[in-house]
Amino acid sequence: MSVLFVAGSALGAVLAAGADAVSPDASATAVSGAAVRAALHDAAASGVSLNEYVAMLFVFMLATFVGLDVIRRVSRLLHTPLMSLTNAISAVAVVGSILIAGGKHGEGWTWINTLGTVAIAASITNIVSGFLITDRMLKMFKKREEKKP
Amino acid sequence: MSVLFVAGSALGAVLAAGADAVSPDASATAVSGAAVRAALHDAAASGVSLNEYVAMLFVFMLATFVGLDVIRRVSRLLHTPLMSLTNAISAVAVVGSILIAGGKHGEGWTWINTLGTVAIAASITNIVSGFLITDRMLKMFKKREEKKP
Amino acid sequence: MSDPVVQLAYLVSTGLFIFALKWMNHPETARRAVLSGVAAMALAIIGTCLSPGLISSHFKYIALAAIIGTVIGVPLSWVPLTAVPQRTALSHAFGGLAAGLVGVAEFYKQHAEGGHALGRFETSALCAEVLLGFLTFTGSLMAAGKLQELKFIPSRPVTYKGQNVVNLSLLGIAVFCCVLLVIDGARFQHLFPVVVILALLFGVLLIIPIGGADMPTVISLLNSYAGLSAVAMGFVMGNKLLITAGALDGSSGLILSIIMCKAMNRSFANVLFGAFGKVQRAEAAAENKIIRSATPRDAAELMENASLVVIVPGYGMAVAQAQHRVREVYDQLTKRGIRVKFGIHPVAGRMPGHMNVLLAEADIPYEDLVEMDEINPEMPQCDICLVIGANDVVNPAARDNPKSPIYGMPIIEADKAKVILAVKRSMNPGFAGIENDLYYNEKTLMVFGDAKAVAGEIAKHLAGDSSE
Amino acid sequence: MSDPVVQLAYLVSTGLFIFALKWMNHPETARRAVLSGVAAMALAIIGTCLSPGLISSHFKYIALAAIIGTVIGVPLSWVPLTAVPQRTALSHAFGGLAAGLVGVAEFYKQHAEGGHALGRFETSALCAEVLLGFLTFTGSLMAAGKLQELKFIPSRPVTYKGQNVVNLSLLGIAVFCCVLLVIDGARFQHLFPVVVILALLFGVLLIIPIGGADMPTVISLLNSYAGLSAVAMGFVMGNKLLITAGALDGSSGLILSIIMCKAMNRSFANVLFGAFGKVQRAEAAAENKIIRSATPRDAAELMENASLVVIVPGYGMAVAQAQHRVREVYDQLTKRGIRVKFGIHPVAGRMPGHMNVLLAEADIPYEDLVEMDEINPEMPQCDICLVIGANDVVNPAARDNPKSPIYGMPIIEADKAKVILAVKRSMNPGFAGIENDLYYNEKTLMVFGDAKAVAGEIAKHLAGDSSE
Ligand SMILES: NC(=O)c1ccc[n+]([C@@H]2O[C@H](COP(=O)([O-])OP(=O)(O)OC[C@H]3O[C@@H](n4cnc5c(N)ncnc54)[C@H](OP(=O)(O)O)[C@@H]3O)[C@@H](O)[C@H]2O)c1
Ligand SMILES: NC(=O)c1ccc[n+]([C@@H]2O[C@H](COP(=O)([O-])OP(=O)(O)OC[C@H]3O[C@@H](n4cnc5c(N)ncnc54)[C@H](OP(=O)(O)O)[C@@H]3O)[C@@H](O)[C@H]2O)c1
Repeated sequence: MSVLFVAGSALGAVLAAGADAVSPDASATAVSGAAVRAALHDAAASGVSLNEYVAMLFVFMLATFVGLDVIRRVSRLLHTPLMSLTNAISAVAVVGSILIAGGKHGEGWTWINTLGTVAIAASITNIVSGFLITDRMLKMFKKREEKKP
Repeated sequence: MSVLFVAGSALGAVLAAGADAVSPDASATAVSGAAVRAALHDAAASGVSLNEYVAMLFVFMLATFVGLDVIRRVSRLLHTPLMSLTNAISAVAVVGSILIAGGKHGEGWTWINTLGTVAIAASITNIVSGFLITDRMLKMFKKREEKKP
Repeated sequence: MSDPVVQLAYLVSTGLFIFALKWMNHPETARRAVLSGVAAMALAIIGTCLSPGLISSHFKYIALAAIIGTVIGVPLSWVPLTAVPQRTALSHAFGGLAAGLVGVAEFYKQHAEGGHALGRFETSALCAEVLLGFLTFTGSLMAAGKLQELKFIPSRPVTYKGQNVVNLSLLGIAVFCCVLLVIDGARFQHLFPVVVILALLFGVLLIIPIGGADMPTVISLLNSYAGLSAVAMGFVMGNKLLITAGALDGSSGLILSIIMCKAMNRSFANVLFGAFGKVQRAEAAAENKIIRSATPRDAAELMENASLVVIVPGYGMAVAQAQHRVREVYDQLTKRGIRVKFGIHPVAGRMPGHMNVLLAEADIPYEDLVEMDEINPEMPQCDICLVIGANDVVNPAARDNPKSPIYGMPIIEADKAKVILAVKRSMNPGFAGIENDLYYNEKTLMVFGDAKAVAGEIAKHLAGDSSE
Repeated sequence: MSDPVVQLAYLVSTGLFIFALKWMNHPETARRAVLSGVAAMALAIIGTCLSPGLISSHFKYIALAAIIGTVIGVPLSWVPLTAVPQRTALSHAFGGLAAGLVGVAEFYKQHAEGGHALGRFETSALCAEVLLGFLTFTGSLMAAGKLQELKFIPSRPVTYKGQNVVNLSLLGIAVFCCVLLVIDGARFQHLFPVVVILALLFGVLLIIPIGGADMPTVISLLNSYAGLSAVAMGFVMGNKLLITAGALDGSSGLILSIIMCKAMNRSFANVLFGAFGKVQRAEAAAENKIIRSATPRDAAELMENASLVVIVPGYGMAVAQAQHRVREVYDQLTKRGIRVKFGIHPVAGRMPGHMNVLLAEADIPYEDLVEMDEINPEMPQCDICLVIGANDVVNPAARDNPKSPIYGMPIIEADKAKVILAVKRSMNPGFAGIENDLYYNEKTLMVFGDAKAVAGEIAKHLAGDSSE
């Protein structure tokens, strides 16, 4: 199931990257920039947005490699706190929420801003409770006390 | 020494990224694109080239994490073949060499193309000899034969 | 000027997140991990607030939202350790909601003033974000409800004929709508709410057929989805911090659920569609075999003469909150120079690492919490194996009986010890709903009763004897 | 159309490179690693050739260059295993040259037709690329020369007063020129050749003070630089494949040199500026202690009666190419049911993993190649420890004598064995140039002679005895 999802979304992303290279906005940039851009840069990338997408796919792939490696080496002792820590980390979505809530989407405050604000509240809940409970659990893990000198 | 180099080049890159944001070409792109670009995109990035540089730094950082992790777990048995394998991998410089050798840098064939061609020859030497000798060494590593059935 | 600063903040933040997870590889560096995570998050938030294009008059609402979040979040972190799975699930629900709402906002923003049409790449990512986000939202709420044993959410699996077909076709319709949206976002705009509703519905339907006890695996999977929806958000916004942090989170959820599945010797498909813990419950307890039982006083006397005692805790210890009494037993025994170790099975209890947290809470030094693979070779030298509220994780059928539903699941080999003391309330089966031959083993003595009460009495007898 | 294809090829290629290194974690998957690496490289090259903007009439020259590279590369892969360090160094020289030349081309391209001025970010990266590339070029050539013991390159360290000051100021000037180039590339254009020349010079001067035997560490470091110059090239060209592959390479070189330094208990600074292996050579062989020696026949007889034999090979085995004779000894002993293990020190020989490759060449199964940390606990049970051409790696002074220059370096504890047989040609010291008390130990018997000859004779005696 999850494999299905991962594969599906990766595939979708790649296909989309391909399709986008011929979509209006990408080719427009490429054309207007073509005159001034060096042969080297043309050779390396035909459109700025394509380059952006590729960069994101690279970042995603590398981050997944890092993630799988790093998590596999987390101590088994700490799997419960790990769950709450990553739970807190997944609340980076707060970044997107702030950009939505603080952005300009029409005259003054719009319902889009409201959505962003609700998302902020939800994310901050996650962050606060996630980090606090992780720390609370980790505090409990103690080494054997050396009583005798 | 190497630490010096690494730190130096990283610092240089970061500073350059900062400096570039106010350099002519970057701000030009930002200005010409500003009208059509959404608030979201403006919020996330003030110039396309800045975004590009950031992407490259992300890729570099993540790749270094992956590299250090992966190499640390290479079997000690195989450190000699590892040296020749990474030696071959470092010859990806061939990619840059081809782009130089095959690119257009004036009328017809120029001395720049010649440089690229020499670089190709050097890289391909590396690739061919590196992979071949690695395989030759690895072929020698055998498990204990199970003679009795 | 401020934009390179923002990007730099994101870069450093990403590095700190990675270090946070790296430092979780040992209890000694783990608290640094939290610090690093907090610093990373703080940098991410501050960086974002400095982004150009934000309207300063909106900051008061942002601050208000942050305050509300904090006010809800702080008490949520006070839950008792037994409620940690529910809390995590609830928290994922919030995460999914946030991702989903941001997705909706982004979709409608393109038609608002200053909005620009999303490209195909962004639209596909946005669809993934919304699907995963809302699915995680309702799915996690359901999971939390099942774990909390709320009355209106049946915690047993609810199945009906053709269930998988219905679920998969719902998902299919949602994906089809997404494809249309990618092809022409403006024309098929009205399909967007359909996608949202289907995602919400699918989340509920996905969880309904899964038993309450399988929730930990499901929660881990939902964690992975929450991470992936952050990745998708990153793709839409062109934000590499979101992509990296999301990917870290996605891998974590995936690996934890794989670990759980492996330790239970089951597949993902079996967890998600198997309606486990329903059918097999029936077949338990058939023949009449001989059971030997003992009192806590007998147990204490046996243990006094041991030189190596291995305690194998399980779900029962968690339910009974017996860890502090177990700690007393541990103290009494070590005081007499008896070596005491804990044998920790990876899926003992109801979430990964469950026993470790409980025992750490009771101040047992973590050096004495020994993993399954390391304790098993020592079991033949073990004089007394005290099984407290564990059942499936010590069931020898998993090793010996190819017909058993849990055959192939790795176990702690309690039956190799010289004497086994099993503390539980009855002869009822555990999570997997199957008979456990360990209890009929001639080396086994059953000590019936609540884990907390029994452990308390054993400790008292040990203490009494020593003061005699 | 072709550009997304190129980028996709690069993405897949990056993944394959990572898998290549991952699969090096075990000999069983290692050949898959090479395959994966080759596939990655092929994809990278094909992808690049499909890039838009390349002029098709230039392809014939590209092909020609590729053919020339292949013609040089194939014989280079046939070198004997003893020459592997030189080959690697030579190969790094090629790599550095390629990176440097591409850098030069890119710099002058900006003034050529169709060229566009490089930004500051690109210029800094370009300077790093050129510096690292050319420094690696000449440095690696020097290293290869020292290892090959070419006459015109002194393999002993060449030092003079103020050497480090001279080197560092050269580097300082080069970096200063780079800074000027970054500030205004057009105005300071004429400084670019200066940077190139300084880099070439610096490479030579950096290696001159380092002794031939320290070359393996230096080579690893140069490997790291070659990787970093590829990273820099990636930054200039905006090519993520170059960045990733370069970073992988850079980390590999760094980690290998750290491992070597740790195993020698020395710092980077000591290797690069220490002029090691020069000063200490003088102090060797002072007192007159008693030496017991034995013939190969004695050695064979002793070994026949052993039940566990540990063979500790060192640089001498490599020089003498004795591995095949050692294999015969191994065969004879195992035939008699004697357990034979090899104790492999991480820096035995002259490059990391040196002994493993040699013994693998002689068909010793890799399960019998035991790492230092694993063999040491077994040494007290070892009946005979056969030290073949190893010296520093078994020197007990590293453990016992705080005044020794190698104090703190981890060793294989050969002196814990019941009997030690040491095969070498004389009482001369090894790489570190210091006396080895192991040879004067009363349990030690010296078997003087060339390692190949002695091992051959031992094997012959063992074989002769068994056929009697
Ligand atoms: N840890 C995870 O991540 C995870 C995730 C998913 C599934 N699981 C599954 O959960 C199971 C865990 O195994 P386990 O051995 O820990 O637990 P278990 O097999 O569920 O057995 C728990 C035992 O504790 C006893 N018990 C319950 N309340 C008690 C109390 N108050 N005092 C004393 N005893 C009490 C019960 O017997 P009585 O009723 O007779 O007292 C029961 O037999 C495995 O099957 C595993 O696959 C674990
Ligand atoms: N492996 C690496 O990566 C690496 C890198 C840098 C430095 N090093 C250094 O290299 C050293 C390696 O230690 P090691 O014990 O392997 O070697 P070693 O200490 O250099 O000793 C080698 C010994 O082999 C003997 N020998 C030479 N030729 C011989 C022949 N033909 N037949 C028999 N014996 C012969 C020599 O004695 P005779 O002359 O009396 O025969 C010498 O004492 C360490 O000091 C290490 O720090 C290693």
